Amino acid sequence: MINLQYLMFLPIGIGIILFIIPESLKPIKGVFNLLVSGAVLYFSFLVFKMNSGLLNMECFKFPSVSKYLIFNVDNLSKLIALFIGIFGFLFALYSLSYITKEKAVKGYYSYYLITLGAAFGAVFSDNLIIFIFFWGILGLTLYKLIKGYDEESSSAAKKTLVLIGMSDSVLIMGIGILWQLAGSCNMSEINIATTGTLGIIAFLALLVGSFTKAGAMPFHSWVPDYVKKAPASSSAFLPASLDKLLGIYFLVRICKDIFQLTDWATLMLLIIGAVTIIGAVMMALVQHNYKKLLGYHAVSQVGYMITGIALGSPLGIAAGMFHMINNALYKGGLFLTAGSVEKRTGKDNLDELGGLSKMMPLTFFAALVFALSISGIPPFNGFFSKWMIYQGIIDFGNGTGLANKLWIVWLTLAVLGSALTLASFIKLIAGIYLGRRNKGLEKVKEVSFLMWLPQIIIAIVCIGFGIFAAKLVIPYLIEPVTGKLDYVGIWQSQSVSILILVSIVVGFLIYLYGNMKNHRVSDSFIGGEKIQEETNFSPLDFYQTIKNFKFLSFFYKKAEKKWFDIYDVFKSMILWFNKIFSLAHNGFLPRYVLWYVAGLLILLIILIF
Amino acid sequence: MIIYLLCFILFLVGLYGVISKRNLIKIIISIAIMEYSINLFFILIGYVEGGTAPIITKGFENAKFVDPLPQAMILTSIVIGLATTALLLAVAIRIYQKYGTFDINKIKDLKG
Amino acid sequence: MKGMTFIVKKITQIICPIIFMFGLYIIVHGHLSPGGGFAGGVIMAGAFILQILANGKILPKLRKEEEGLEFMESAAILGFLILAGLGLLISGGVVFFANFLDKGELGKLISGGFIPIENIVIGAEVCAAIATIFIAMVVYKDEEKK
Amino acid sequence: MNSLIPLFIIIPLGSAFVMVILGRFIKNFNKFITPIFMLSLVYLTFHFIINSEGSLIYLVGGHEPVGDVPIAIYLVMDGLTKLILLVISLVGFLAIFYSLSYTKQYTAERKFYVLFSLMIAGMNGVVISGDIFNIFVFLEIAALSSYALIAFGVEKHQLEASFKYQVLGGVASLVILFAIGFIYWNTGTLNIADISRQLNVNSNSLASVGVFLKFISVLLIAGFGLKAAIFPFHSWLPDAHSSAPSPISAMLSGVLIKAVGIYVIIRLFFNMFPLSYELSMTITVLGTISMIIGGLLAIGQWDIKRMLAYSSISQIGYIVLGLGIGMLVLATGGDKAVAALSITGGLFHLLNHSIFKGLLFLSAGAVEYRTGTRDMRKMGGLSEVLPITSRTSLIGSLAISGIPPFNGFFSKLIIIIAAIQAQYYVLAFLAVIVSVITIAYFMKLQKYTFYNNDGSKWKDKKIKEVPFSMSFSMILLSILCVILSLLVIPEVRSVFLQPAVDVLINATDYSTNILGI
Repeated sequence: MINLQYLMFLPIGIGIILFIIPESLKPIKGVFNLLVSGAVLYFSFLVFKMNSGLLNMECFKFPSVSKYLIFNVDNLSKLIALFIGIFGFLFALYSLSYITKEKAVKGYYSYYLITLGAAFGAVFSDNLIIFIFFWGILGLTLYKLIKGYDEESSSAAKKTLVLIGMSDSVLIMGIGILWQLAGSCNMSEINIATTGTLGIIAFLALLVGSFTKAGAMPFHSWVPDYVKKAPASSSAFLPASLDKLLGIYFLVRICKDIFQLTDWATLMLLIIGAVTIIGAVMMALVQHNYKKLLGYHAVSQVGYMITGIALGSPLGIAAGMFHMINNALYKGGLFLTAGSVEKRTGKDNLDELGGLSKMMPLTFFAALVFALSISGIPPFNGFFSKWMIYQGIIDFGNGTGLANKLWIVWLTLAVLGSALTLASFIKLIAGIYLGRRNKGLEKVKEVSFLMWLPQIIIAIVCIGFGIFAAKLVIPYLIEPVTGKLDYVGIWQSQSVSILILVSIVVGFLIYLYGNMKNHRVSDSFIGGEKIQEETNFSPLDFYQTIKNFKFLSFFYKKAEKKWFDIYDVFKSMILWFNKIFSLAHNGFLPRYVLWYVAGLLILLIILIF
Repeated sequence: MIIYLLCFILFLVGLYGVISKRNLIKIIISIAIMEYSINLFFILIGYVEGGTAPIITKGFENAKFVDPLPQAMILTSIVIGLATTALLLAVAIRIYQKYGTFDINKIKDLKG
Repeated sequence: MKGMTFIVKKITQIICPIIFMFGLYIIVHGHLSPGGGFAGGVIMAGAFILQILANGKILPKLRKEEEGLEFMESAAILGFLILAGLGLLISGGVVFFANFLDKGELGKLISGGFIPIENIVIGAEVCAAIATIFIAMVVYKDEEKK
Repeated sequence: MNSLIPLFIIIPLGSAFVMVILGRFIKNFNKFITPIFMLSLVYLTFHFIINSEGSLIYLVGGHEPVGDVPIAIYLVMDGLTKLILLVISLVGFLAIFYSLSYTKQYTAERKFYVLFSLMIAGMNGVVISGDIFNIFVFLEIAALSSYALIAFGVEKHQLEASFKYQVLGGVASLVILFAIGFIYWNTGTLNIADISRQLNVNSNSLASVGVFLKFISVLLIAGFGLKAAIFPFHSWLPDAHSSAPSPISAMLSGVLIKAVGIYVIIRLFFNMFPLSYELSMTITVLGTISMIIGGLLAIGQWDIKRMLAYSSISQIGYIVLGLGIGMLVLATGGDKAVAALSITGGLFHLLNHSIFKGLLFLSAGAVEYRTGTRDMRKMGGLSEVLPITSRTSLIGSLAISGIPPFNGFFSKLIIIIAAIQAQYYVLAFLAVIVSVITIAYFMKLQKYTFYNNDGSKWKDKKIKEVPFSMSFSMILLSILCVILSLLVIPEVRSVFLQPAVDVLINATDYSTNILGI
């Protein structure tokens, strides 16, 4: 019990105290941050070892508040909390040397710690009111972890908080309806069907909350904008890892505990999942800003998790959750590598980068591992979770509902999404690390120890999770939540890994053997001319054609006009209303008096006659 | 009854003035007219058929008095009206200084 | 601004004290007959205003006058509050606006407890207030000319 | 009888006139005395909140009722009164403390404090008086001083705004007076408790005929609705509140429209009139419309204070929505617990709104004080040069947008949940939409005022943080924004909010409590 309290209130308390320390003492704050997040990691291990059950916290002298302070420590929340602790620590380590720039966010470490505490609060709280309280604080810290130093970044911050705040408001409504329907607002006591108007509204409202946090379509549009301008550690910490963990955690709670999914709900979730996978990855393909590209991938991967959880079977949910953990790992890692690249080069456009692999070998290695993981290449972890999702979909096809009959559609789209992910990551890796070095990049060095260490740790975890998925990871982490899993297919990850390793070694030997013979090295013959800069094709140009493809270009043009951005759609609608009402207020006093009299008369007429 | 109606019509006259007149001073006068109509209304509701002024003097201790309360209220409301009108006029004069006109059509900088 | 003609000035000179006295009469008899502080105060202020209208305005003097009137007004209101507060004190700290004076005999000038005193205070206040408003507007108008 | 009750009127009224006399001779006397008396009012309010229970009555002049007829002027101190008094004195104190530096720009600085005290006296009078005509008189005192305060800078727009407000306010006052005349005509009394008894007990008299009641109610809604800036009577507010000096804007938006508008409406419609479904529905619908229209109008504004002013309309709509749903539930004989929840939400939001809207106006004033403009397009990057102002303003914005852990979140939560529990789902949905719009325009305010560029423009101009008295008020208000969220805890709520809610829930007990019959 006491561990749980430490977990929530220690970071929040220290975070508030850190406000007092002046900004000039940033390194000290960073060390504090690291110590606290280390302690939190320790406590999250302790909590992970705890027995499951509902805990009721005493709140000083207020018995009526204690009634609400119920914390649900079950396998799901323990799992999520453990990973929050891990990520909190790793990113704190990374921040230590990353957050020194001029444009660093004010109060970064305070908000970092408050985020950490609030995330634990949201994960463990059983009462929906307490949950929404912590959930909302996460939106606030998300807003404060980006600095509005120019037009674009302030717009991103604004957009983020508006969308998150929107989801919170809708969530409040959903919680209100749930309370009304179930007579209780403890998640562990609620279990209702998604039938009836109210039930459906409540279900949708809760979904909005979870989707916006996780960044699923159509509420995704804050993610790419946010990650483009935020410090990379903020992006890695919140949109890439914690928000995914929490959003999907809540989705699992919704689908598994709070509601019983009916056919249409499953179908809807699957459609959203598929659209998110494909739509976001298509957007990612044409990005030139690598942070924004990663942002769209952060959206795209949510689609897999939603698909997995929507299946409703233990296998599907396990797949969704495993993918969530994997995604948090490699996406967080990718943002860290992106941050490293940005810190060393100061550029965030793929066109201006290239050939960094020699100068930043460790970062390159980590980025490569993450890119292969996210693209679902065996034996990395991304492959295993995607494979589980495919298994789940195939298994799902045995059912009788409409969604079940369409299983082949979901499967195709999921596989297609995976292929497109690979395509766009080839672009990223090639654009940043391989290819010809652009001007002005000669003096780039590897990042400092504190920055590459977290990247490498995460990369090793990614590999480890991939290799030992079936043997260790799933049984210890996921199966306590979902129960024993039956796989439809067979995947021996260790033996496959060994095979792959052997093939890599053999390939390397062949490469060495080839290099041992002393070849004559000369420029390729191109008609006697010298190699020009222009003849060296950038890998990025291949992707231009996608944009011009006839069918797709229509969508891309619309996307550029922000037709698919729910934020901009509503913004223009509301501004239109605003214009009309503004015209009515023309400052002419007699008109105002007339309104007064007219209002009076209308009220009289309505009420009396 | 007819007198109440007349009183109400006076109120409407004032309201019409506020809505239709463009001159600040005329608007102020219209408000004053509305005020007087309300004052009149108060006096009327306090009236008792055949009543005398509500002043207790010798020999009139138990006479039939009109209701004194509305008169007290009227007195207060007249004072308030005085203050309102004075302030309105003061502001109107100042507006004239700044805008150079009494025309409400031209005094609409604040809008939207 | 110059004043009006000699005739007007002279008549004002004669009539003003009478108006002033009438105002006073109304104030003092406020508890016995229609009228009272407000009506009497307005009449008294009328006497002032008449003077200014007839004799013209000398701005510096008027400004001084305005300050004095402002003072008188506030003092009168304070007096009113103090009277009310005295009721509070005398009734043993319980009743605000307690009529603590002897109510006297019905119909006599000195009767009605502290009502006549309040009336006088109100009269002073209203007289000062209305004169202030008038002078303020006159001063405004002049400022505008400058 | 508690002899301290009239002090709420005596202290500000007396100080106002003492200031006129002594302020002339003693330099800075007004600046010195006003915060002190406001502080004493805060103390008195807390004294009553903590030490007294139920309704306290004070008969001015000590005239005991003759038979059943109350002849004295009643001053009533019950839960609702205490809550509003708390709002007035708290925000009033901080606003006046803020003014100490702010008013240095005016030549007639002394008179500012006099008018301010008069406004406080008027508002206290409205809240404390148990007599409908005295409510009118005090309302006029408060309104007149606010008219004068709006025009205090004697600038072009201030005068225009003041004039518009005066004309509309004058018409509304007359409508109120008209209604009071009708009430007196038909019930023969002005005491709210007595009127309530007449309307409830003598149910076959002319006074309780439906048409008559509705007529009076509509007049009163129109009259006090204008003071509270409910749609369609809101048109004066954006002009007046944006043009006034900033501490006055804070008082007007934060306190005045509640003390003389919302308070009177709820007092009359809960405690005086028998609750009826149609009227409750009317009030709720008006509240909802003004909530939406205010939000939609605010989002397009570029004048920082004008945006805040429109936001006040929207938030007033929220408050009215909460209270109106409570009224509806009570009128239809629904569950009292739901009505209590809804009214709690409304009153809680009222308290919160006064705090954060006061804070926001003060912050906007600080920005204007230093930069000399109110146009957001000319600002940007101010967080670099005005760190305190930018933080307090951010806290205010987050609080009003309903982001935890600030107070606005909880009141919004309670209102929405209450609307759902009362099964007004559409209203709950609209409240959600408006809360989204609220977030949107406050984020716009934050973006364009404090961020958006690196602030080098202001650094070149050597802009400094505002003086102590201004930043002190803002910091205190932003701390209150956090502390007030503790009111969601039932034990704390039972001290501050619950008495007020009880007064409104047990609507018909009011007259028996006051008259003792």
